[in-house]
Amino acid sequence: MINLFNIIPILLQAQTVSPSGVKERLLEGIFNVNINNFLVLSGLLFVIGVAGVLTRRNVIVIFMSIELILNAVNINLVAFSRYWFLQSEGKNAYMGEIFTIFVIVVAAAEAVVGLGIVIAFYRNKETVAVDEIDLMKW
Amino acid sequence: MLEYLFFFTAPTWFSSLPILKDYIDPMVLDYLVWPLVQIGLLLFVVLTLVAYLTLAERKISAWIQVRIGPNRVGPEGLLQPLADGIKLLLKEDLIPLKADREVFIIAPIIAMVAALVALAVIPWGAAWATISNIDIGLLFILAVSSLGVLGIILGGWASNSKYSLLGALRSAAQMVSYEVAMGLALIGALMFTKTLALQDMVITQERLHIWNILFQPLGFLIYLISGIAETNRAPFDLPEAESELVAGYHTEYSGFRFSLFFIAEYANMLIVSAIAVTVFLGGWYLPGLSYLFTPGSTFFVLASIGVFGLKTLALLYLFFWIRWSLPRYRYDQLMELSWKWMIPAALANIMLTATFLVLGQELALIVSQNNMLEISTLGYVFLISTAFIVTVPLTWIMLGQINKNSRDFNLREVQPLPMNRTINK
Amino acid sequence: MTEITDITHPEIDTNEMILNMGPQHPSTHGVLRVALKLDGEVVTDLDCDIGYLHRGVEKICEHRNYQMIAPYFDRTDYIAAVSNGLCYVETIEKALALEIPLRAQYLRVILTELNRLSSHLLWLATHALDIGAVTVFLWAFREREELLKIFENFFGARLTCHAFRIGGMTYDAYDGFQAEVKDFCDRFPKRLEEYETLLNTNRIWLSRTVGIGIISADAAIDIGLTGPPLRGSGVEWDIRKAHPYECYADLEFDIPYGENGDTYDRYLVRMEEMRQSRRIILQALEKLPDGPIMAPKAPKVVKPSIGEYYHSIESPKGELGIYLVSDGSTQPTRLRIRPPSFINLQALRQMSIGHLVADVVAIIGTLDIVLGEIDR
Amino acid sequence: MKLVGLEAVLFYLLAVVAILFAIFMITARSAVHSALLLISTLVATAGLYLLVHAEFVAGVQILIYVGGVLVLFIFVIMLVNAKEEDNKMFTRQLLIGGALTFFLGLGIIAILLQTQKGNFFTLASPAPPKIEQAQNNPNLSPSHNISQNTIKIGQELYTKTVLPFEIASLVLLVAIIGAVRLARERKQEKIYD
Amino acid sequence: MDLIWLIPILPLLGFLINGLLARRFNFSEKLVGGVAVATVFLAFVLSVTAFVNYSAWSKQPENQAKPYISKTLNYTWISGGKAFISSNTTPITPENSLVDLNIQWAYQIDHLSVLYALFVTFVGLLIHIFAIGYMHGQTGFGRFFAYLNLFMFMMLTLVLGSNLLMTFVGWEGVGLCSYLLIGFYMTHKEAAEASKKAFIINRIGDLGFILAIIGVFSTFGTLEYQEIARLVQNYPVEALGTFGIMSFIALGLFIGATGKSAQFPLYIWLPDAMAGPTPVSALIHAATMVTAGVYLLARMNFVFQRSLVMMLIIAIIGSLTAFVAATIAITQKDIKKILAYSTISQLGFMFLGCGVGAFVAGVFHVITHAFFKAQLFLGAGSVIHAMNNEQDITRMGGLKKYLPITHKTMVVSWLAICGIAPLAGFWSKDEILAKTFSTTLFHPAIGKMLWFLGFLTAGITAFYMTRLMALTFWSEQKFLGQTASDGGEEESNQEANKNIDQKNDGGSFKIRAVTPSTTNTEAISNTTEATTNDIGSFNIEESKDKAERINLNPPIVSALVADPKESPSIMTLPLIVLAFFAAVAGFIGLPVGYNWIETWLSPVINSFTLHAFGTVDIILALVTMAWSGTMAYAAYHIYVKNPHIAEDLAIKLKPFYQLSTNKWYWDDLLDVKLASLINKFNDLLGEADKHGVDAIPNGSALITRGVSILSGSMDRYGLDLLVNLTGWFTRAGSVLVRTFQTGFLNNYALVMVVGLVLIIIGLEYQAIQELYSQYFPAIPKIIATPAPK
Repeated sequence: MINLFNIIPILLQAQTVSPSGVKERLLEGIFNVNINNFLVLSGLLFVIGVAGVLTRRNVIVIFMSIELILNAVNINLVAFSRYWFLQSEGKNAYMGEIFTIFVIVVAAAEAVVGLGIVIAFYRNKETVAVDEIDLMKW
Repeated sequence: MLEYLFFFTAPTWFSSLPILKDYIDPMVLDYLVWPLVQIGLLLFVVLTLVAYLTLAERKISAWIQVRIGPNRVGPEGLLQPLADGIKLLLKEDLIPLKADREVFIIAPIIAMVAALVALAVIPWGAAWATISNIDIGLLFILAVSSLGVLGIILGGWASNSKYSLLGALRSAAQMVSYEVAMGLALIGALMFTKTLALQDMVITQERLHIWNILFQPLGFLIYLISGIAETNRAPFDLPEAESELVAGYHTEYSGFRFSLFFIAEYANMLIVSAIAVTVFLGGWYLPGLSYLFTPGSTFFVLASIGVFGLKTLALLYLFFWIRWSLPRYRYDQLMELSWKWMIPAALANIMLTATFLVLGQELALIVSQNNMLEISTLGYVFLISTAFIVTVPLTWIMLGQINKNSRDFNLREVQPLPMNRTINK
Repeated sequence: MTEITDITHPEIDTNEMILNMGPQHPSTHGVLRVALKLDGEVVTDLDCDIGYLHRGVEKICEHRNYQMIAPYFDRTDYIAAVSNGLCYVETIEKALALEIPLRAQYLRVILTELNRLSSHLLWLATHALDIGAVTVFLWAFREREELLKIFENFFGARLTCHAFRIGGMTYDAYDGFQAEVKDFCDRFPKRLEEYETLLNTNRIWLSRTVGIGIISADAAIDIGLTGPPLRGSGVEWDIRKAHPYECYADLEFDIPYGENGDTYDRYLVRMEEMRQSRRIILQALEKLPDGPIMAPKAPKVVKPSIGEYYHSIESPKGELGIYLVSDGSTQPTRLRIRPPSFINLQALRQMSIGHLVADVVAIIGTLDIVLGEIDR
Repeated sequence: MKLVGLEAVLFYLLAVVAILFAIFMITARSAVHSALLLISTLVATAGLYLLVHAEFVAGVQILIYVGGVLVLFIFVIMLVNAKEEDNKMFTRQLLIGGALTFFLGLGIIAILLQTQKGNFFTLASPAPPKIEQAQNNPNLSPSHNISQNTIKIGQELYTKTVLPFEIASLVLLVAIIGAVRLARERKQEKIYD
Repeated sequence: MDLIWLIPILPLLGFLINGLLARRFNFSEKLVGGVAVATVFLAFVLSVTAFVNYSAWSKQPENQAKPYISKTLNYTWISGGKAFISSNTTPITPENSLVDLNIQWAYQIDHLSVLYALFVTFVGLLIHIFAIGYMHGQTGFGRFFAYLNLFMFMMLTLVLGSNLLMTFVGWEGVGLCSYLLIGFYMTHKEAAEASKKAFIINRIGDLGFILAIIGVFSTFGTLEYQEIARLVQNYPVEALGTFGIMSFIALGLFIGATGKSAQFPLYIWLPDAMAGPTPVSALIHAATMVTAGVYLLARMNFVFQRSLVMMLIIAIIGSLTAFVAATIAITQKDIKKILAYSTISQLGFMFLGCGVGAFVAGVFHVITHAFFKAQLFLGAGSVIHAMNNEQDITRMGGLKKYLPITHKTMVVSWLAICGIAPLAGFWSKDEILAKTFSTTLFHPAIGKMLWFLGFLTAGITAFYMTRLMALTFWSEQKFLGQTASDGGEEESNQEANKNIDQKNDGGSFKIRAVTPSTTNTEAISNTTEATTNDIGSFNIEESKDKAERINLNPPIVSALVADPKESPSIMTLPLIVLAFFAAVAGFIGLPVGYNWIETWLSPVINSFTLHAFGTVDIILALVTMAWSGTMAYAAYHIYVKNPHIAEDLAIKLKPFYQLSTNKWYWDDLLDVKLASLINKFNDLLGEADKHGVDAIPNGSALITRGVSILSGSMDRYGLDLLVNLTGWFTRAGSVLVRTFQTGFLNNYALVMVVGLVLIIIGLEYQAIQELYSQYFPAIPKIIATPAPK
């Protein structure tokens, strides 16, 4: 009988031997989805977030980029949480996830206050572009 | 991941269907075919149901308003939903010139998807009649339904129309506010079921031989009111108040996109009712049902689906009834109702429920172990009587005191009009 | 059209938004455009833009014979056509100093009061609809339908009812008219109670109407409000009592008046007025004498003597007055209508400022305006 | 921790979606589009959380992040009525920022790949612990077993980390009050003062 | 018995109800009082049941001498992770010195704390009832009872806490409540300052307590009493002359106890604390809070017993305090101040008892003292109430016939405090004295000396208490018709003057009797001589009105009433009950036969002066009693029979009299003398500066002037160039730096990212180099030295 679910694993479980060069290492990483892949993903999202902060003019979009950075961190935390769950047989396994929840909470608080400032600012200056916000007072 | 999404394997009669058994691997049957069959069946039933809910609403409103209602298309107007559907499909699909095209297109889809995804975890019946019974069932539904507001808000914004934007902003504020009260209202019941998984909630109620509404009358009331507000139904239909905002967020929508919003609204009603039934009214559990059929048997499951459906339909009828008999709240009153009444009441409900639970444990009427409650007969009496005699009046009095100075809910005493009987100038 | 003035303090910067309500809007009761100046959802200022339905009735009247003018009045306040017709006819009769027979008077009273009922029912329907109570709308239309059937039998028309002539009436009541009206009046109180069960103590209805659109008695008099809006503010002013016309002096009825001048009081006033109208109708039916329906001295060619005449009646909306300048010819030199809706509408701004958009809807409803009358 | 089979496919699907939408997000011209794309990224991330059996976090992510924070963002965007940005392409900022982030990315990837060479990630993964069997009820499907993730997180959250939890609540409270104070209009202040 | 957690929580509930809701919903006084009394009453009932249950429970063999820890409301309050401690076993290894810093929030009862809980709730209950009558009609009624209830909660937490930190919470809490309640009349300057004083002086003690807690933790690795009691067995007794860790802990604890129990150097706050309402004085500053120090001593007796030095210090300080406070009390005029000093003196007795190792006797005295002192305070309150807020006993007299119940009950307590057998005070005080006399801890001579001091104090106590009773109740009636300004003796101290000044501040009127319906004609004639007759009476009425209206001020106007009325029954009832207990409470600690309290407390406190009761004790007791009786009679003779003797004596013994009225100059020393000393020292320094040191600069100035001419020219042409150059560089540099401060957010973020990149490159250069060198050969390779393992 055909088991649809076994085809893909077979395809993906092609192990490379002795990862010595960069290419091999990359290949090995790609075919074994482990914590490293999560970390790379998280790193990429982080970098994208940083790029957003650096290049955008709209304060709100900058805020969103910061949320993206925090989200990248969260991926890290959750991945490590799972990793430790398996490594330590369940001891302290949920701390990463709990920390993630705290990060989300703090992100929410940050967004609330930040957006409050944006609204207050917009009411005075009618703009949300950072390059027009260059004075400490108005 | 898949085994987490689909916890339920196919019933034995399904796996033993001759055609399937011979040609398909049992694992594929369990994880792929059966869920797909379930999903397909559910979507078909729910969408048909939604369509007929519109008909039901028109018929019921007609009865309430001493009219006849649709009666031309098909026998007794039974084909009316079909005709409506065809009409909506064939209508011209307008996108305003200044609208944000992408968002305009995607908004109704978000609303619709958010409404339909939530159907996945609702326990429609015992055993195999549920697609998925996940650990975070209730949280999942709250999360997904919080996505629904995105559809509305984006649709309103993308239309680039003042009425739409106002409607969208109103509805966003309204849904966000009432979501708080709704979530809090459920917590009281969670203290009794001790799980977020919806099927397990029903099982708990079955095990305790009770409907949670008896423990949680206040929670149910708050949930129902918040649920009505959450689905933007009268008397909370501010986002689409036709006397003020024409049609609110979907003013600029027409044709099929409009019908997506429409279906989402009715599907949301269905979900709210289903959750109310699951959490407060015992889900598919009916006392005595297990005497009629063997638990777990196919007939039992079918009967449980029927019970669940009847309960849900009864609540849906309540929705219609309320809509056609009450006037509409004003916007600030609506917010006031949420923040000054519903949320404090829900908080008080949580506090009092917790107090009585702890008290019950102290008095050895209730035993809590292994994430389960064991309640003695006296415990039932204690919990139910405190819920009705203490929690409801106490909350009422407290809120009355707190909101003593509230502007809108302290109406002057209504006096009979004075009459002039003598004047004759 | 008045200029939208800035009533907010100049030092406060707010995000203002101009919202155009109408001219095509479900709750403006016709083609009325209300320009709302909003701060959030709070109305800081508003302006009414009228004239979308202007037909120049007053001007047309200057070029018509007195008999030819009468039907135009059915089309000003088309909801209360009978009252309008009555007002015109009485003005001319006053100018001619005509005495009309008693039976005609009683029939006129019955018909105008029935018309008042019909108008108030329509008001109730739309007012409730504006506030969101859809069912009341259809229930009120059920009763209105019965009334319209009577009208159709009597006048041959449902909306533009026209049966009054200068000097009396064109035709007498049809057979069974009294029985039908009696029948309706017997059924009516129960129906009224039904509406009141649905609304009177409904918390939502109360919170939408109590304290909304308050106007004090002084302010109401200053603006010139008449009818239920005036009585809702506590002024006991009803032309039927103050300057009785027709046979109102012989009939017993009360004038309800409010205390707080808010929407809820106006609602109660109108509901009570419906009861009082029913009382009048029953009395009139009882007293209805036999006799001619047309004054024998009624002239064929109407030529009022030179002078200025003013006559007003209590229409369902308020004081409906006609100011007539006659030069002795068969056509009026000037005919000016004092439409109650037009003047009542002036209170909208004062009532609405500080309230929310949703309240504006309720307030328009409570003013009970008809655009045909406002624009003329 | 190793994901194989369909899980691996799902991982790559979600990861690609997350990264692509993140890139689209920072390049979108309209703020509303940015928000929408960010929502997509966050939902994809929630999917990733599901993949590593962090169901509760996934739910919270959608409930709070998407349903709460992002709705707030969109709300504010609509309030301030942000115009579309005229992206001055190749401004100095864009150039420097792009170059820097490029280097940052290279650095991070280098670190990650370098550490992979050591034995940090090649520890043998023991079999995942058995999920507890639920109560034996004929009305549940025979293979019914349910993750204990929420229960465990709840237990840890209210025992070990109860102090941070309370602090987080306080932070939220302060944030709410602060935001209300910040966003209140002067006229409202006048009314309430 | 598991409901003991409710004992403190119930008053907390009362506090929450009264504190949060009373004002908002305008609770009636009955409701407020009812809530407060009901919660305390329930707590009392629970204490009784806990007492009964616990005595049964602890008799079971497996529970012998163990405290019962409540399972409800028991959780890890502070979980601090791992911490190193110095050691709790002799061989110090990393394993046994690493402990979990987990501090429980748990309520426990054992023999000591249940006893404390019993009398705290009981006395508290009675005082609550009394306060309903006393505080009637004052604003802040709800606030007052909320504070009282909060105090009860804190006191019970202090007593029932299972570890030092919980005790500390209660400790600080009662301090807070004391502060709040002393300053209850917050618009009254004196009260506000007294509350501040009490608070600040208590902080000195608290510092010691905190240090002791830290010491205990770093030594034993736990704060649970049970654990400490177990672990302390590993430590040797530190003999006289050695000062080890036990002594340090004991010193810290003792400093804490000194502050709270108003012992010698730190006692000055307690007399001032009498500015609070009288029930507060009775509850907090006589019966319960101030005995917390003794509780701490008894609770940690195992630690104290391991440091003989500290025992000696405690004994000495205790006896000194007792003596000094008693001598001060002789000459005081304010009825509450006398009682305050008496309290200090009695606390000194308790400390003395603890110091000589008789902890049981100390605790015993705490209990008896609680009854009779609370009774005395409440009696005083009743008197003050009747006298319309007059507190000066020299203006009272002859109240016996007006206040029969108050008088009778106070007589009982008077006898008790004087140590007349068989009332309560006799048993406890004489037990302390007997234990002191025969102590074996120190050299016998020390014990004898301490005993003698205590013996003297006992007599003085009898003297001043008799004086108080005499001047208040028995002597000639003095209050009728007297004006405030000419009342009192010529040598009235500053306090009294201040009072009078304040009274005269109000409206420059003379206070006089309002109703002439008295028999004392002399008084009336005095009154009529007084000027502004009508205005005076008017002003009194007005000021009464005002006082009622504002009511936050204690009505400072003491309109000397002609006809003092006995207090209402709600106030006299507690008096009677307390008097009863003041009479009989001593029987729980009979030295002969069955000494119940010693037996009861033996699992908690193992006193090591197990001195058998003998004839010496009987003789001592008889001597003490005779001495007290003599002194009492002397006082009676002086103040009732021949009032002129008092003035004669005051003149004759002027130095002693001065010493006493001025409170041994201790306050002055702190407040005035110390400050003036510092000022004088400053002046001295200033003089020295002006005359001695200034000569040097004057001389050098001449030289400088000469040199400056020389250097000026050099400066102008040489150094200015350098300065200008610096300026120029700065300006040039600022052009560069200024460009960085653009004010643009992105630029700042950019700098952050630059830093991030640099950090990554710096930290992981090798990794980057290795990975990218094949693509970018230009990346230089750094050979890192491998880190030593």
